[in-house]
Amino acid sequence: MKRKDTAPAKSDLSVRLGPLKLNNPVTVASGTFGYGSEYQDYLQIDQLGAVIVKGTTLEPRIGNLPPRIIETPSGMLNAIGLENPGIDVFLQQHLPWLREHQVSVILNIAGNTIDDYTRICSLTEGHQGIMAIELNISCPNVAKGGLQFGTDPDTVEQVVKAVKAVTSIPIIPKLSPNVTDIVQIAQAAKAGGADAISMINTLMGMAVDIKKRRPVLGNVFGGLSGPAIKPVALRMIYQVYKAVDIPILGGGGIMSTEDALEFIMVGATAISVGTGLFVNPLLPREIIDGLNQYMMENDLTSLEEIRGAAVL
Amino acid sequence: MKRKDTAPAKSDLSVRLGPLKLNNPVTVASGTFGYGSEYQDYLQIDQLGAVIVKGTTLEPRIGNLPPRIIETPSGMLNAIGLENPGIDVFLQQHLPWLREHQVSVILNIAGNTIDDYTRICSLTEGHQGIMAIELNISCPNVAKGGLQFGTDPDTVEQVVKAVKAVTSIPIIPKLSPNVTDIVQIAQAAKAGGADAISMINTLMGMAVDIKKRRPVLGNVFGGLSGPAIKPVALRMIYQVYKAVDIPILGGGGIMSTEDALEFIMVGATAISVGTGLFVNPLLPREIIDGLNQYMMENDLTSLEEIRGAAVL
Amino acid sequence: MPLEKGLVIVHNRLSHDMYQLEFISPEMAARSKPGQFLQVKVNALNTPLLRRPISIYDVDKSLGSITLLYKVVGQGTEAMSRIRTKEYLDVMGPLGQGFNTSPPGRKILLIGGGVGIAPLVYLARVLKAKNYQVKVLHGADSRRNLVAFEKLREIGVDFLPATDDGSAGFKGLVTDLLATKLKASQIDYIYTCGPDAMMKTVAAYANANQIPGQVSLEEHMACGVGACLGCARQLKSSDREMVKICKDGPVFDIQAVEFSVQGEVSR
Amino acid sequence: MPLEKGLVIVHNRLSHDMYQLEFISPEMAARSKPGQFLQVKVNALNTPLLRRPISIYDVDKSLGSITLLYKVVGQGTEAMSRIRTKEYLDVMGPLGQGFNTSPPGRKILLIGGGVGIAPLVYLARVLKAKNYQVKVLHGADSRRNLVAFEKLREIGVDFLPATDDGSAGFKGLVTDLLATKLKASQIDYIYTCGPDAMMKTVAAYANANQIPGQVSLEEHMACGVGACLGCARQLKSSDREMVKICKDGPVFDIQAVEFSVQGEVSR
Ligand SMILES: Cc1cc2nc3c(=O)[nH]c(=O)nc-3n(C[C@H](O)[C@H](O)[C@H](O)COP(=O)(O)OP(=O)(O)OC[C@H]3O[C@@H](n4cnc5c(N)ncnc54)[C@H](O)[C@@H]3O)c2cc1C
Ligand SMILES: Cc1cc2nc3c(=O)[nH]c(=O)nc-3n(C[C@H](O)[C@H](O)[C@H](O)COP(=O)(O)OP(=O)(O)OC[C@H]3O[C@@H](n4cnc5c(N)ncnc54)[C@H](O)[C@@H]3O)c2cc1C
Ligand SMILES: Cc1cc2nc3c(=O)[nH]c(=O)nc-3n(C[C@H](O)[C@H](O)[C@H](O)COP(=O)(O)O)c2cc1C
Ligand SMILES: Cc1cc2nc3c(=O)[nH]c(=O)nc-3n(C[C@H](O)[C@H](O)[C@H](O)COP(=O)(O)O)c2cc1C
Ligand code: FES
Ligand code: FES
Repeated sequence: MKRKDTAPAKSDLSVRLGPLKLNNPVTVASGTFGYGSEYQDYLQIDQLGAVIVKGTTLEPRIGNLPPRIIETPSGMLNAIGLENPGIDVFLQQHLPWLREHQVSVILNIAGNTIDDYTRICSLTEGHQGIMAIELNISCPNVAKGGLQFGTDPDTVEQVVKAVKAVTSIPIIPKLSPNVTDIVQIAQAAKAGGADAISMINTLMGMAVDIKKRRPVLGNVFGGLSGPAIKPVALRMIYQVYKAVDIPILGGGGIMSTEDALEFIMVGATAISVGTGLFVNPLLPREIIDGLNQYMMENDLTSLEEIRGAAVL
Repeated sequence: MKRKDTAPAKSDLSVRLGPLKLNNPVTVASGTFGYGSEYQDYLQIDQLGAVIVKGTTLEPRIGNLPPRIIETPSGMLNAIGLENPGIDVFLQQHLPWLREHQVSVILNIAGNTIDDYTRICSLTEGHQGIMAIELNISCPNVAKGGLQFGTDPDTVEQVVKAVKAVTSIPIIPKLSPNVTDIVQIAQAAKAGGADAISMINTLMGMAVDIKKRRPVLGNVFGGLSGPAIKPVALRMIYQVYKAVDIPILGGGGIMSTEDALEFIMVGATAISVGTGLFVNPLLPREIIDGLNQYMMENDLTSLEEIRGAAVL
Repeated sequence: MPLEKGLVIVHNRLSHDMYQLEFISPEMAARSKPGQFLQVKVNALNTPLLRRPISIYDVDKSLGSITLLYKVVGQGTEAMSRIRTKEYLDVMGPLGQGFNTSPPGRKILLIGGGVGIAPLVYLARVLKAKNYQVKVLHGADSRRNLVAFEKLREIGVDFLPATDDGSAGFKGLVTDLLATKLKASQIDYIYTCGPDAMMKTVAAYANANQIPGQVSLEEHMACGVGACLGCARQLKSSDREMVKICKDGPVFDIQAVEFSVQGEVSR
Repeated sequence: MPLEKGLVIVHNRLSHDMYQLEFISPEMAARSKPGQFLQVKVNALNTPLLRRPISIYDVDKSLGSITLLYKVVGQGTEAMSRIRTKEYLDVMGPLGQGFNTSPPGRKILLIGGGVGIAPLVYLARVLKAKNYQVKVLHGADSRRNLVAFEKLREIGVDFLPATDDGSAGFKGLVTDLLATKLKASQIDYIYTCGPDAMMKTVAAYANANQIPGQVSLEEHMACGVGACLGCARQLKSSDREMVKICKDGPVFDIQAVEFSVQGEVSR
């Protein structure tokens, strides 16, 4: 299909995230947008740069005991525990619906072992409509003593290499921010053959119910998301953009067009909106429009012109 | 001096932080309370459990170029750059003033090399009125390629051991939260001979000035403090309390008595108020009163009874 | 319109901590069913960050307005109480599955505890319009918190209050009123909403007397539309699957729920 | 009392984005000097987190009140505009070093740009009471933002406005008014507060004509009392040490400051 050139005052918002061509840089973060249909009353989902679906595992999972979420200052903690119907149900029920709606789909997957990841990837072969696979490597890694996959560079490299070997779909590892040296992890992802990286996942946190004198969340710990973590996300993307030559899908606390511009200026090629959706379900659309307006006001022909502009 | 027993309805708020006996668990965080005199119109500083003074170095430092602070959602970034008059001026001008005011003083020190730390500690020998030394080991460590001292367990153990060798004053290393495994760092601090540990220092973050297309802070990166980081602080203290047998001076985003109770329930023996002072300079006093009231309402004879109560 | 900026036309304090807010949104009003709820953005500061779930208390289809009844319990509802008339309320909805408005039988009992009366008022209006015989029990600490009194009188239902201090109606718990003053044989269907302890007693009564009915549950929410899986709850401890309160509920059949499966967060 | 909950007795919108707020605090009023400022907590939500520095615009010692003049520019001042009369304003102060209220000479010129007029009004009142000859220049975009007009008339100083659109007084920049309509020989001392560009021009004028004077500077602040070292600024690029705007300032001698040493944060 040819793009209409008659549309009034539209900038070209398209971006290339490694091998992926997105109509615009605005995606919705995994776990905050379900499998796409939940927000259809609010957003025309085919207008999104891409939809990143809920983290999916090999087998169905029932998730953690409640309470699963709790609000914190300018943020929230979640411990959903990867409740999902499993990859088979995704491929049979959700993917066809997404295909029908002409959405660019990024499948987010999670596992406990490298084998889990490669098996899910193999299962997706032959299914049309998955533009890329985002590897959530922030799950507890039993083999590594409970620390997360995403915190050990060697494991990161191995898991990326392993999935690259079994699938031709572009691979985007999603980095955990709970690490000493994010650059090292990004380098490992690149060494493993990642096509792009996604960052940041949630910071690990908790809250206490002082009346009951116990943790609020059924799972004790949860992932901190929302505006509270934006400064950390920006810093990590800045560090990685400066040190590693790999496209970045950036997010963490984005609540406005201005926030999205901050992420682009520290080096993100595309951005994701997560917790912000709960506050304002129209946010992705508003950011697309806001970026369009920003480009016109600043005479930009491509977002490339401001990508990494704030990196000294 | 004998404590007056006639005071109406006063609980015993005293705590033992390792070798330190504090009248109450409420301290003020380094860098947010200057050298003690700045807040004297607001607080009777001898009522505080302890005053932790501004991070002090061997030589005077002029600090970073402005802007040095910027507000973020439920937090702030600071990049003061350790502006301070140096240890000599502290010992000659500020310490006598603090002694006069009968304050329990914890000296916070920082350096670029292990040698810096031991030299400052040696200089304090023979000076009365320093109850403990808090080691800020979150400064960039040139020898370790720019990562912070506090992020490498071996260096943490070495620096603690080195200062313990030159001083008899209790040593409290202050841990950086910008690490993969906080438990490992705490274990290293303990192995080095730390008398207690202080946590958490700020999370590393940044903000972008989208009009200028450059970082807001003169120093690019800054330390994130305030309520935004409370969930991360609680999580890390919980982890350390559970795994390492060492007293904890806890802080990070404390804004109320309820927050202080959360910290105590995940294992903190004493707590520190930092950014909260800027919002409410009476906060330490309010927390002391609030804890007193909580103990009466809950028939506690010691805060020991709820310490770590939320740790499963 | 599932997202609306509705002009606030009435915002009153009804008692110490109870407020009533009416806003204009003809489309939302037209689509709202009893038992559904809205996700309200309480201010423009993003603090509190998340929207707050508030039930649809009443609907005026001719005016195109929705009324909310809420109790100030924390910073979100406190911020909400500062919204001024002529400002615009940022609301999502109607959300969730409402009550069954065609219950079997004719004699219908509605039991609300405290602000739990909120979703029952619009339900009473709809059932009454369908010529059901509606009796409403409302428990409150004292007379001044029987804030739905006027609306219920206007709707024309049978209203039996219970107050802790006896300042109006039955002195004691609304569940004691139910147990001592009503005949189970005279009840065909029960709806209830209120504190867990109250709903637990009502559910036990309904089950013991084999009266069908529905309850409205609460859980912390983020998205309100079924996307985040944050509001999951096991209805019975034997259930393997969890339900999403926001999308599968908040209304469930009274027999399907086991109370005290988990506690509420107290903070 | 360095920390006060002062009863708000007046809170008016003066123009599109300018507000005037008066609150009662006899002790604070008694201690306040021209050029000092207050740290204002704009709401109870801790969002925005930090207090906002606002100058003392006027003091009524007999009533024991302080008046603030502020412009809504972001979420902090927007939240501040929602404070209601009869509520209590949470303020710290007075903070900082005020203006020199015993300047040499008799003929004193005050130049304010925009809301920068705020600290100059109380100064004008104090100088006038000491029988100085006070002339006030105020630059604004248009007539409706010459909000200090009435106070200055009441104080009885010579008032020369400049507006960008010429809707009142001189048409053009207040610095052009200074350069073209005033005689340097007729000025013994200059005070100025406003945008950096304006103060830069005024300082150049003062230095070129060897007129002593003072400026009031701004910097982001956290503590406001000199404890956090957040508001540090180099006055001249050749200075080795930095000053703390909150404690060493916000008022400095005009000769001591080099403008454009660093830019403001634009967000
Ligand atoms: C479907 C549904 C309908 C509701 N209808 C009404 C109504 O009509 N009127 C009314 O007054 N209240 C109603 N509530 C409860 C109302 O949502 C809470 O009282 C409100 O969210 C409390 O917010 P807060 O910030 O004032 O209190 P806080 O206690 O400070 O809130 C802290 C956190 O807890 C959550 N929270 C607290 N209590 C509840 C609760 N009971 N349910 C869900 N989340 C909670 C908040 O969303 C927030 O995340 C309803 C709740 C649900 C789930
Ligand atoms: C000593 C002093 C006296 C002042 N007196 C007045 C006055 O009388 N009337 C008035 O309207 N304004 C005055 N200001 C400016 C006022 O403090 C800012 O306009 C206000 O802080 C902006 O807050 P905001 O949240 O509305 O804006 P935002 O731009 O959203 O604020 C974002 C951040 O920037 C800081 N900030 C923004 N602008 C300034 C500024 N110019 N100076 C310092 N920090 C800033 C805020 O404190 C906050 O941390 C004064 C500033 C200082 C330093
Ligand atoms: C309720 C919830 C569920 C999430 N589930 C997943 C998930 O399944 N897989 C994943 O990789 N990230 C998950 N995340 C993390 C988000 O995708 C995102 O990385 C993070 O929330 C930071 O972005 P935000 O601040 O914009 O929300 C989840 C986040 C939330 C709030
Ligand atoms: C302005 C500012 C300056 C600080 N300076 C120091 C310092 O010199 N040494 C240090 O160890 N920590 C310093 N900190 C960190 C605090 O002591 C504290 O650990 C951190 O801010 C988290 O606590 P809070 O959220 O209560 O502020 C500083 C924090 C702030 C906000
Ligand atoms: S609140 Fe998100 S699924 Fe129910
Ligand atoms: S604002 Fe803290 S030193 Fe000036």
